[in-house]
Amino acid sequence: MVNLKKLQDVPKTYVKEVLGELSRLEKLKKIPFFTGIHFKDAERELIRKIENYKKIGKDAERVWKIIELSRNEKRPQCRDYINGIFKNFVNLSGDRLGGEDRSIIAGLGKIDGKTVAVIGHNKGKDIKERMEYNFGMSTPYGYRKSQRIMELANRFGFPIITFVDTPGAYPAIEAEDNGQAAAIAKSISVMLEVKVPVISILIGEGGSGGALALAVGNEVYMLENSTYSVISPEGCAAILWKDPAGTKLAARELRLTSRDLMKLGVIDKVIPEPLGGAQNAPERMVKIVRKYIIDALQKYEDISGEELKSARACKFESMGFFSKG
Amino acid sequence: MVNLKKLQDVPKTYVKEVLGELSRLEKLKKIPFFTGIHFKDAERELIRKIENYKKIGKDAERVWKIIELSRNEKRPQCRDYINGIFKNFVNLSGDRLGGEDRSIIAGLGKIDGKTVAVIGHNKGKDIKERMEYNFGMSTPYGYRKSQRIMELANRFGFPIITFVDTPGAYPAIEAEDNGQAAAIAKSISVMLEVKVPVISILIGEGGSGGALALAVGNEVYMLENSTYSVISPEGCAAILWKDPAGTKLAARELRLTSRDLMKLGVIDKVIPEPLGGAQNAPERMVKIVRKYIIDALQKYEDISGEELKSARACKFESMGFFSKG
Amino acid sequence: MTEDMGKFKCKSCSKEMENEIFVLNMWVCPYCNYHHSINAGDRLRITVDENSFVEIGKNIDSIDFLNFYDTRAYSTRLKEAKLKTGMDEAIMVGEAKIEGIDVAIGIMNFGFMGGSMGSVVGEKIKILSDCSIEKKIPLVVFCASGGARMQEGAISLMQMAKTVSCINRVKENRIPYISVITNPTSGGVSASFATLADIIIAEPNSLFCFAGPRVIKQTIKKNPPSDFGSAERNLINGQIDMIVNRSDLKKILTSILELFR
Amino acid sequence: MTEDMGKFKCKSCSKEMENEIFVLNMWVCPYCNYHHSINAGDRLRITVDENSFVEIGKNIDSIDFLNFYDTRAYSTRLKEAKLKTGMDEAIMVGEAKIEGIDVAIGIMNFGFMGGSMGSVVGEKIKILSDCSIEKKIPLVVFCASGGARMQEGAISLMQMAKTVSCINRVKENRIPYISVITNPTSGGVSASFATLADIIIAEPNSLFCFAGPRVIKQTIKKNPPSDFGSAERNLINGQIDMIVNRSDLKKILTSILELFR
Ligand SMILES: [Zn+2]
Ligand SMILES: [Zn+2]
Repeated sequence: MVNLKKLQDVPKTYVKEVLGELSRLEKLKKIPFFTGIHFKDAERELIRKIENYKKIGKDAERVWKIIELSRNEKRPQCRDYINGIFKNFVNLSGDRLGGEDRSIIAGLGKIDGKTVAVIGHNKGKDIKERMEYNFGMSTPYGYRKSQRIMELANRFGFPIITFVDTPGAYPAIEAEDNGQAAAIAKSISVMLEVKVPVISILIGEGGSGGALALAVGNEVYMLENSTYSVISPEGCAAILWKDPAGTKLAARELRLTSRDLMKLGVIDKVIPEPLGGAQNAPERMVKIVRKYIIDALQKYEDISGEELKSARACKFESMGFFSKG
Repeated sequence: MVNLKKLQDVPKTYVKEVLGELSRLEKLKKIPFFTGIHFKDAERELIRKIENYKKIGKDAERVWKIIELSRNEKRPQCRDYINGIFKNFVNLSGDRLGGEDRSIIAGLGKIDGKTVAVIGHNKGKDIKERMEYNFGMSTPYGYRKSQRIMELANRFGFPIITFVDTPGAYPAIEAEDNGQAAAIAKSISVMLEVKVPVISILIGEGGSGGALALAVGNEVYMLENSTYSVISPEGCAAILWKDPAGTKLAARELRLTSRDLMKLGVIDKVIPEPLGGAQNAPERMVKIVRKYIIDALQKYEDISGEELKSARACKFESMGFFSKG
Repeated sequence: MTEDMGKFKCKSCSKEMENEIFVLNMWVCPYCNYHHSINAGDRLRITVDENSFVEIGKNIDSIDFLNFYDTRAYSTRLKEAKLKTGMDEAIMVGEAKIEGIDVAIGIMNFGFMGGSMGSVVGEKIKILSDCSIEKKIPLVVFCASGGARMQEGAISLMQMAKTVSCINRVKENRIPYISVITNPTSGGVSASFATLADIIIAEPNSLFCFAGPRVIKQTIKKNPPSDFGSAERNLINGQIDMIVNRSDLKKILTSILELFR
Repeated sequence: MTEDMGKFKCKSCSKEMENEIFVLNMWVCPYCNYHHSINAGDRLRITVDENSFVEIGKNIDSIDFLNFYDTRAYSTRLKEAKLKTGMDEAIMVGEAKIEGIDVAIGIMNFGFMGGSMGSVVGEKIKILSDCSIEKKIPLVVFCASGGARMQEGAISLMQMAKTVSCINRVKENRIPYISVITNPTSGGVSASFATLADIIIAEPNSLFCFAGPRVIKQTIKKNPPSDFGSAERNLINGQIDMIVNRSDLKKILTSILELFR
């Protein structure tokens, strides 16, 4: 009843398990008077399992397509949104401590006649830029620049808009020696402390602490095909599956799509993308995002700094699922 | 009337000038009917000048003795004051950014049952320590550690005691690349901002911005034989005299002794030293300083944070001598 | 760590010793001073005054809200971790006294799913912070964690923001906060509440970093230096206030707490 | 800088050009873009709207309160500097408009005793800050200084604390503060008001450091790298926000001022 053809669409990492159970059943069948289980039921159960695995596999393929879209090099990047949305943008550099990290863009600009601070990850357009910007993976210099600009914005009452697009913080010895952990923690802390509206938009990859360091917003939006995850599917598969073959399954299990995260309450809105993904109509995408930002700013226009701050703290402090016995 | 013997005690750098005037006079004397000046008056004037130069020279020698005392390696250092004055001292390290600079000691301790933050330059006792601590010349790491501890003290309402003893900030490429100027400016800014009493004591050398970065106190005291100067006499001589021979004169001109600075209103008290200098009775010196700190803390005990801050700002903002036409 | 026949073999210097000696020495190798991992119960015993600990937030339990299944179900992993450690979660929080001084204390347990931070760790940090604020008593947290709990997806990432927010409130309320870094503390915990303390103490040879050596190795394609992320290196790099031997820890903690009284 | 026969020879690339060309190009070499020093009057002319500048604090004058005498008396040096530059001091402050936007503006003059900061520079920064706070207009300072004015002894050192205190108040009052670093800015000025600006702009090839190359050379016994302390190096090291050509400066300043309106 269960044959190998049926296993065609089962994700590789599950095939072993299924085959194991199958051979166990076959062995048991051969024991003349074995009645410990009802073979018909067992086989039905196994088939159900296989079907479920197939569904998971299919789901994983669907999620993987989103991951590929989120990493698509043609997707509009932070700079495209800045150019398309903010007038009179002035780029600001440096952490005033010891470095400038171009993997994060920060500056001031105008939207709808109002000055805002804009901060975002900068992945780079071609290989030269990508190398220069560490593929959007930031160092403490970048996070500390971001903190400086946020504190500047806070002092002058400028709302803060962030564009999140990073595989994660830059994993390098120098970055660690320079206090990567402290820099990220401080960034999160500053984002929670400021008394201005903070709007964060995940536009591509939202990788781990490096993403969160720019994503503690009053409003957190995700583009339809962006992702946001505690760890990359590759990293997760390496640790939990101990096998790169688990990558797509990990992607599915991590619930890193905009729809999943909307359901989980991690984000506040999903921003729809043009058909097939933002890369197909970058200018339209930018216009859509602009509208969302303007609406969000309007929403928070008349709210006091104290309220903005405590609403943000409340929102993040109430995240989590657990049972209370 | 003016002879070379008279020039014996005139500082070398002035001899040339005197000799010049002398030979000019001699030349003029030889012109048969020259009556442009009254030679008797001119000679008297020159003698007065020579006497004045001698006095300056003698004064410079006196000042130089103080400079030597201020640099004496046997003088009690920050660590001696900490050990002798503060109970339960806990040493704190690191700027939480990227470095730890042991040329500055920072920590918390108790005096008179009250917790205070203690921060001071650390010159080192032997050559090994001196090398390790850069002879008390600090890097941005040190100033930023100091800022962190001052902000900690501020949050918990702990008074801040600083011990100043440095030839100046560390002049090195790495320190400059790491923002030496910004670090010193920020230190001064933080010292002006805190809402706790700040007591600064110059215990040895008070060299330039590196000293000021720890010396913006509500009360600034100098040990009798300590110095406090905008530039080292050596540096000043090199720039203005363009001759190392000007060093002692520069020392005198800079008015860097405790007595001079008391007169100028730069400091608030001169702390007397044991006979011959602090190095002769270190323990007694420590006890004297302890008394001054306790008195200062008592003075500021009941003053509000806002008042402390604005008094400090007022004091430094009113420094300067100029004419207002 | 191998324990058999009453003997313990140090994984750092390979010397063998009586188990009793090892435990009496607070799970520190008496030959090379390597500070071995220690479970939360033992940590509590050597840190707080006898019988002074009152656990809070005991009724909070992890749930497998994503039905996360890798090679085993999250729910299964949770059950196993509980059995293995005898603990409910990767952190235990409560009130206690240290040399008579009241503190709000949290102790992480690396043995419980690698000390990973999920919703429960976040919530317990919140409960603990609230307790320290409400009772105006210092907050002390012993950290040990491999990072966020992947099995809770992005919700585990959000615990970083949640715990930072709690610590922000502790600081606003001028409550002293001391974190003690034990081996290893990395990932989401190091990039949130662990590093935001007023005073950071580390045990010798404790790893303290955001990206661990394995991740770094993948990036640079070679082994990072042997002291990478170590307490000793972190002291030089300005990330911690001091390194304290386990045997001195209670004394130093008391000194610090005295200063904030 | 040598000016004779109506010709100017660039000290950077050694090319010669008509003086008129050089001045029309805002004292920037059209061949190598080297930004040459420029006096306060010229700087004012190319920066603020015509006839918009109203000087304040004009009546403040330096005095030789220490009778400081090195190879010449401070009082003599002051007289000479006034004659040479036609200015009263190393800084000129006032109110002006930039593209119609009111600003409190200070312009330092390196030609006046090396742009050194003594009591008068400190007091003028105070008057200027107070003006910006009182009128709620942005503060813009063009920096150029070799450091503190030694001839005023420790009082010149105190001007660092004085000016920082003024800037602190500007910031508390949420007044935007932009500093423009011109060649050279070092010593006491760089370690006080120059670096505490919200936005720091530097002209190309401007030296911006605390300890200058000569001091560094004495310490390390060799020449520092040729880009030591340069604007370009400072940008990489995170010390400044941007490098702007003199010809674009007014435009960029206007952009920034617009953002803070
Ligand atoms: Zn051992
Ligand atoms: Zn040229």
